[in-house]
Amino acid sequence: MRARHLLLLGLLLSTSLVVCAQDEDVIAAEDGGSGDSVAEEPESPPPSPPPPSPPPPPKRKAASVLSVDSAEAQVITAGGKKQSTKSAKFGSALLDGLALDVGASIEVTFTPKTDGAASKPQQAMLVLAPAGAADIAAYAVAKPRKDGSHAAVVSQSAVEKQLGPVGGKLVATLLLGDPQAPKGVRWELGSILLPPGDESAKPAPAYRSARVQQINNLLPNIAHIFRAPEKRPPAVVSLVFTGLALAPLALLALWLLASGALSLPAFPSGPAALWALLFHGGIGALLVLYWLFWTQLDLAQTLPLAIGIGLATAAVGYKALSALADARLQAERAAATPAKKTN
Amino acid sequence: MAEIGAILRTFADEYKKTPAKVKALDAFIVYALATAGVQFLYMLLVGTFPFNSFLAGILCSLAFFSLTVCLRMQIDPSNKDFSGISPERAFADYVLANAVLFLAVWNYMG
Amino acid sequence: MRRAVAVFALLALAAAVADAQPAKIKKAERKISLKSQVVKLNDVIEFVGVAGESSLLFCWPRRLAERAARIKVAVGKDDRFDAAPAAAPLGAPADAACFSAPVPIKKGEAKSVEVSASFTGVMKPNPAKVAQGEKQYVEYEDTLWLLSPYPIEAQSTTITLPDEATSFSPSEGASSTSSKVAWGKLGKAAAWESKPLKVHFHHDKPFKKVTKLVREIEVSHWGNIYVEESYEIINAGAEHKGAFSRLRHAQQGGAGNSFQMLRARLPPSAHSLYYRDLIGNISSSNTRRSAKETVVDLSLRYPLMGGWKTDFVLGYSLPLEGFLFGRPKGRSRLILDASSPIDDVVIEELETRVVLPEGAANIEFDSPFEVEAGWDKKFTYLDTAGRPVLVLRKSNLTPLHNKPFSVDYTFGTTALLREPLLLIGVFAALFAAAAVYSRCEFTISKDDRWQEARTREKAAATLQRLSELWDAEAEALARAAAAAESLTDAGGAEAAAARQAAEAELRALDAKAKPLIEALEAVSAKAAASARAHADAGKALQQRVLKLLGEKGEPAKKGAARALADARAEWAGATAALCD
Amino acid sequence: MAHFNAYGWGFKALLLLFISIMAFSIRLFSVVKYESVIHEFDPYFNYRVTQFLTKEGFYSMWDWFDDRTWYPLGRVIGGTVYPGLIFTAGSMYKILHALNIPLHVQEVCVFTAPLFSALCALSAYGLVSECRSDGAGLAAAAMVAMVPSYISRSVAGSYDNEGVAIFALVNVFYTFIKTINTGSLGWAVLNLLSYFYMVLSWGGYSFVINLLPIYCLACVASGRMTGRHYLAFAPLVFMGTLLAASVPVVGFNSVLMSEHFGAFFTCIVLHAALALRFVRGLLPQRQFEAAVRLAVTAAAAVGAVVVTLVVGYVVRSPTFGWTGRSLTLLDPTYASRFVPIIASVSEHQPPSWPSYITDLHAAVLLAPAGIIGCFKNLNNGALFLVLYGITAVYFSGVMVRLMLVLAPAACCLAGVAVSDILNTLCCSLKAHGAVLPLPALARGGGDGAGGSAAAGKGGAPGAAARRGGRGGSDGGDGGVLSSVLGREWNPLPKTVAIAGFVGVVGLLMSYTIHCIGVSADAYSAPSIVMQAPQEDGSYYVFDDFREAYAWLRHNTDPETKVASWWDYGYQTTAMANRTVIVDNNTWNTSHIATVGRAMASPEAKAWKIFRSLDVEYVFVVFGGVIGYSGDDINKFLWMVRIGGGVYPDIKEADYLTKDVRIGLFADLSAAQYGQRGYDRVRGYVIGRTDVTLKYFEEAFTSQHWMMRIYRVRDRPLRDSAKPKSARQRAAAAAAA
Repeated sequence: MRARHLLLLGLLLSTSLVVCAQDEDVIAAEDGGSGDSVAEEPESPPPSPPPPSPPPPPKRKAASVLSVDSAEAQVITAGGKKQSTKSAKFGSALLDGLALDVGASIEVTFTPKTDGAASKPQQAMLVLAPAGAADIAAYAVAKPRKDGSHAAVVSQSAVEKQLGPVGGKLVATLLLGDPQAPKGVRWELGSILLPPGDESAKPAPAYRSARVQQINNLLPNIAHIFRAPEKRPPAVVSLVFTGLALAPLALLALWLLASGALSLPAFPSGPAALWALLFHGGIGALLVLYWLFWTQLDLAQTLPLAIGIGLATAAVGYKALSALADARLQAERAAATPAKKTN
Repeated sequence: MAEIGAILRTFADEYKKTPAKVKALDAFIVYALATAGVQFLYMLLVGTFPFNSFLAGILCSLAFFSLTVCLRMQIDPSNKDFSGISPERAFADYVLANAVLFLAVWNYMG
Repeated sequence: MRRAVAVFALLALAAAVADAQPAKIKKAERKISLKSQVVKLNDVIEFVGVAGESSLLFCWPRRLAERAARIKVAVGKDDRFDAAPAAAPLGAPADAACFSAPVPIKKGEAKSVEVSASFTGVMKPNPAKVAQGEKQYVEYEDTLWLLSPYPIEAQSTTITLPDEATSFSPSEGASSTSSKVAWGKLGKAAAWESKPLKVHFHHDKPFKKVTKLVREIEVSHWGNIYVEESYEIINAGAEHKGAFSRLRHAQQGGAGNSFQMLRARLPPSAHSLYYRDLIGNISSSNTRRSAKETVVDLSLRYPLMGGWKTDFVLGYSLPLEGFLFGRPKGRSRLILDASSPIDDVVIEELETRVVLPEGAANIEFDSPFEVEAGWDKKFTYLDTAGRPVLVLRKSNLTPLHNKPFSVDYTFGTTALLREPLLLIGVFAALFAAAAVYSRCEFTISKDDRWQEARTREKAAATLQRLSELWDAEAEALARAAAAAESLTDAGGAEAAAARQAAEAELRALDAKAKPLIEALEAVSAKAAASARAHADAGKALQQRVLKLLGEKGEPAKKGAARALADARAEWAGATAALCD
Repeated sequence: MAHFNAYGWGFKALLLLFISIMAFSIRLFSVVKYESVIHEFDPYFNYRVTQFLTKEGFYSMWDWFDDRTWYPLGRVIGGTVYPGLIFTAGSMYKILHALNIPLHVQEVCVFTAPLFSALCALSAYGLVSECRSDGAGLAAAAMVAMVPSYISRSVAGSYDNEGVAIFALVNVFYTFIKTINTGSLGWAVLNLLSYFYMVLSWGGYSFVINLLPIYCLACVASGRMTGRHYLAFAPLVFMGTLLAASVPVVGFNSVLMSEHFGAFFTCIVLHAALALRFVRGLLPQRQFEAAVRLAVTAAAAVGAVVVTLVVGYVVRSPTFGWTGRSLTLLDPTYASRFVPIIASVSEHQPPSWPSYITDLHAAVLLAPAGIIGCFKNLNNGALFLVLYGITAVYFSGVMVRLMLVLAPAACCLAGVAVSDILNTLCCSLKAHGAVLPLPALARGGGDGAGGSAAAGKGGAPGAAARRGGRGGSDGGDGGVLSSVLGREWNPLPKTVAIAGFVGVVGLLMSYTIHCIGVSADAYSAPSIVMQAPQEDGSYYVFDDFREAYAWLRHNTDPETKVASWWDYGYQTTAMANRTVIVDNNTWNTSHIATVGRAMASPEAKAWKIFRSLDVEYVFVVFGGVIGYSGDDINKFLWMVRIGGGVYPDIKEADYLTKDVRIGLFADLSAAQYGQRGYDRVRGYVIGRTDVTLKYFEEAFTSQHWMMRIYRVRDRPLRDSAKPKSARQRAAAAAAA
């Protein structure tokens, strides 16, 4: 569907290219390659006419003239019953003031002529460009009838399908083109009023230029769905388990005190005591640091501190422990020497 | 049954011979296991909602357990695997290991 | 700066005077050259003083004046003046921008003044976009008569073009030959006569425009000047339109306004060049050396069609000779070209950063054109305080600006030695640290070493016993060997007996040694292993001795025995070595 | 022995220094022959992230959402990369700059891999000397330093995870064995940290966390399990899991994925075994047996429960809780059947036999010998080496890229073998020593090795040989020797010994030469630049990739989306700094399939697809002009296959029966080329000389046509050939 419109657009824009297709270099030499420029400049909005195509190269025969005298517009309501009919001569704003409400459609009928005789031009279409928005438009292809007249039907739904929900004025232009006729026909039919499309139901925009992101070409904003938070257990449970988790610690403490495994007299005396104190202090400091790390600091701040304290602790620990070791070794030696004597 | 009783009794008697320090360590081991057990219970009963905290908690107590076991083996005179490592050295290593452990735990607990 | 102020003061006055009673222009010849992308114009103007001016005004349409890269005013050969921007006097058209030069003219005196100026980027491509392989047409606009506050009596205007003009206006009074349009006889004109002049012509010279050039010149007194120039270059000609076909490009050999090659002319002594951009070397360039210059042909990564951009970095080193000169009292002077070494490019913005060695003091510079100067610091290898950086900025340059500029500064030889000393110091510190580390030992308790000591005692004891056994073994072997030599009838009964005896003895010794080695194993694997090795060696000897005992034939026996003897000696030595 | 011990330290240090220098310098060919630039594809991503890190700092890199890739999805970098490599290079960069050494990030990145391979050699020495003897250690280090398969991923400029990961791997093993041998918690902590580094660096950490349990189980089974094994393993499992879990990319997988269950199971077993030993220590024999009986029954019960639980959990997950990649390892046919994206990567194919020879050379020969050597006296370390070797062989058989894991193993075993062989030879030479002046010969042999290897720029293997040669009289090796030769050994005949000696030295020499040759020719090309030798000996450079990337970078809008086949995604984001649709981090198959589909569809359809992705530029790589065979036409079938995997309207058969010349992709390659005709890679005249694009337009083509960039037209050209609808056919008729 979309592709077809673009294709038509292509047809429209490259009438001259048909010429180019025959003999590219001639054109290229003759003027700034208008053929290409039309086909390739996305800046030039569709409604604007194709720039005057190059004067046909001499070898081609005299070209015919494409024209249309009058057209009539008929509003068909949602019910499908035909309503007011307007008709106008070429050049007058036929559609001005017509409103296109939901479900309704407008049928524009006209008879294209080549050299005065009714004909089927290669391209005949109604271009509807939202006022203000450059570079995008909806297209209604005029279908030929038996009597040689063509009819293009514009409906709000069709427009929405192509452009997404655009409300407000649509500038309508009738375009005819044919390779026989160097000049196409361009007839400003005035502007139609469109009911404001409801933003909520935004379909994917029909036509988007990768380079120029259009106002009405915004992607629908994504509603983030967050995972529902797990249900937490009641506070009581948590407290109870906190208690439980702490209980072993309490028991441990009790047991240690009871069994006298950590008896203060065993704490080294003399200079060693100082080292031992410092050692324990260092370990304590480390734990405090970790607490801070948990509450406020981040790793980058903590690590250097931890390393610093750690080194200090290592140093004092070295002294303290080696003092202990010496003490123990003396005892052991005392025990060992007699034993050694025997063997 | 009687057999079990006998076994336990001998076990108890034998165990009495272990030095006080080692016993203290055993107490720590039991403590670590108990804490782990409590957390496991919590998981079974309530669930593992803040999974990282849960992991941190239970792995912390397990790691502490294993470290303490190692220390116990190292300073246990009856254990021949660790000749050439003095109790003091073992203890220093132990402190280092725990420092690392707790840093990791706190980092992960969030 | 001061100079500028002076000029301003002066020209205010000048303007006043000029208003009072303007001078006259008896005759003016304009020559405008549009051959390159730079518009060069050269006016020879004959003034006649009316009421003696102290300065003269020279004006252009603002569109041009804004793009003026360089304006020089000369009277005769020798005395030259700088033109400074000045306020346009009353009665000037809105779009006139003026410069004034302090050229005094006495009343009634006639003076011929030569004004040469160059403008960049004032030729507008028309059509603004061309497809691949199409020709590029540009358009130049100016005033037909010299735009000036002074009435003109006669003037001629000549425009030289790279190619025939397609159209020009005004056409009356103009004569156009190929590559030239001239208005020979332009009659009188009142002051501020501004009749437009327009030329449209084919111009395929690529418009190479460097939008930004940063040159970093780093001076090292250890014998090198590093220059690194980073360019952002764009093809400022008519923009490329539509598809780019490599096939066509190849066939037409890059016709149209596209370009890919740049030519840089470096000093002949330039060396260790590099040419890269931020994704690596640009592997296409070649260099030719000649006596007076080093020509580098840089080919960009891809051909630049109209409006395409790219960037690259060109770096090279220069020796100190010829660029850095010693001056009296410890000062040195650096002299280099002020602008880019690349041919016919216009430079929109130039930033030159002169990085002087650390410790350089009271720095002064002298530039051939007005620049705005700033200061900066740079830290690089082995820097502690950072190197002083002189930053010079200038916009809108043409190749004509590429004149030498100089920087003077004081730099002592002591500062020169600082970096090597620093290096030495660092290494010394490292070694010292290593030494200290190796001195102090970090075993927590003596316990480990104490245990080691105990094991060593045990090991020593066992080894002692072993060595005794081995010595016994050695003796046994010796005896066996002696027996072997003494025995004459090989393979006889005695030999057999001796052999038996020796074997028995040796086996006994081995039996004794075995448990000892086991014991040693328990204490120290290493010692045990070596003991084993030794024992094995011993076995080897035994076998050879026994073989010897079995052997027949004197000479062989002799040689073997001798060899055996020193083998035994070595082994015994090894035993001794093993035990201490 | 005496004289060696005197200088032992000095020798070892010196040799190790040599070895690491050689390991570093052998990888610099790429810089010397080409330039100091990042290689291949993935390294460009790492490089880009490193740049970001050095600019923005660690934390912002940690939560960096990259919107330049996988448009419109984007990618959370912090959570999807193994940050080890990047952190390493980043911190090296920061340190250097703190010292006012203004190296560019690129230089740092380029030289990271060689540096770490030097370190890897060192830790290989550590590993083997722990498992065996210093001699073997040196030999192994020397071989690791030069082993081609490792060089292939760590030449200067190939800035990839493996560069540091292999070091990390070997280092973990070293510290592990060291821990077991010393039994000190200090080493256990080091081991833990190096394991953490391994996890940070590479997904291959799951190899470690599976190999170590296997080893421990083996120890338990063979009854050599001691408290030291427990000490080395249990804390590693608990704390290692914790640390691994705190690496975002691993996260909860470290407890939920089956890769890790083995470790937990082994941990339980170890505890049980330990408890057993403990109880045995306390109880008298009879009671102990009774207790064991009880314990076993109880344990059986509990174990049954646990096993059922685990099995239940595992079976619930579709892939049995294994990640796709590890499934490919367990079931080699898995990828080719289910995940074409994995199969499409060449380095995920099983290797061919020649590649073993190219990548390992002498190691292939020596490793089995090494295994035998290890069995001759099986201590903790030796057992580990054997297991490592065997598992690695299996994995390397599944994927080429896992040769990397095999390489160090093979080298370590080879090292063992070399030193054993040399010991035997030297000792038997010693035994004949009386006849020849022996020390001279031993030394001569050693120096011969040294000299010859030095001739091959090796130095180190020769040195290792010499070390081995001396080893005959060294303590450590003496032990080996006596065990290798058994109780009664009779020395080899002299001639045999000498021949063997020469043979070994020759082998090592040829190994060295081979390695140097391979690293100089095969593995140092940075794949973004190509060179062709010219008559005058100079090289002609094809620099098309960078040409095109530079063009994109400078001449397109910064917000442009660029589409290409995923191989070039990383390079595009890094070098052209443009948003890409898919890249080498192939996490979203359907997205890749969309591009594959577009490439395989006719123009109009492709145009729609690209438009729906906001793509403005599409580029293809076309080697037809200069005969660059690695171009997209060769990958085209994969595009079809992957596209077809998701979109049934793409049928591989179509592209096989007709040739690849249908579909957009071929048009893009062939457009305008038709006039020139001949495709040098496929060797046929391109079929479609008349390609006229209507929905795309050639925006840029590099000098040798390798990169062809097309602009997606905003409006297609008129289709004059075949009108779409009846109406238009009528119109066309009217027109004619």
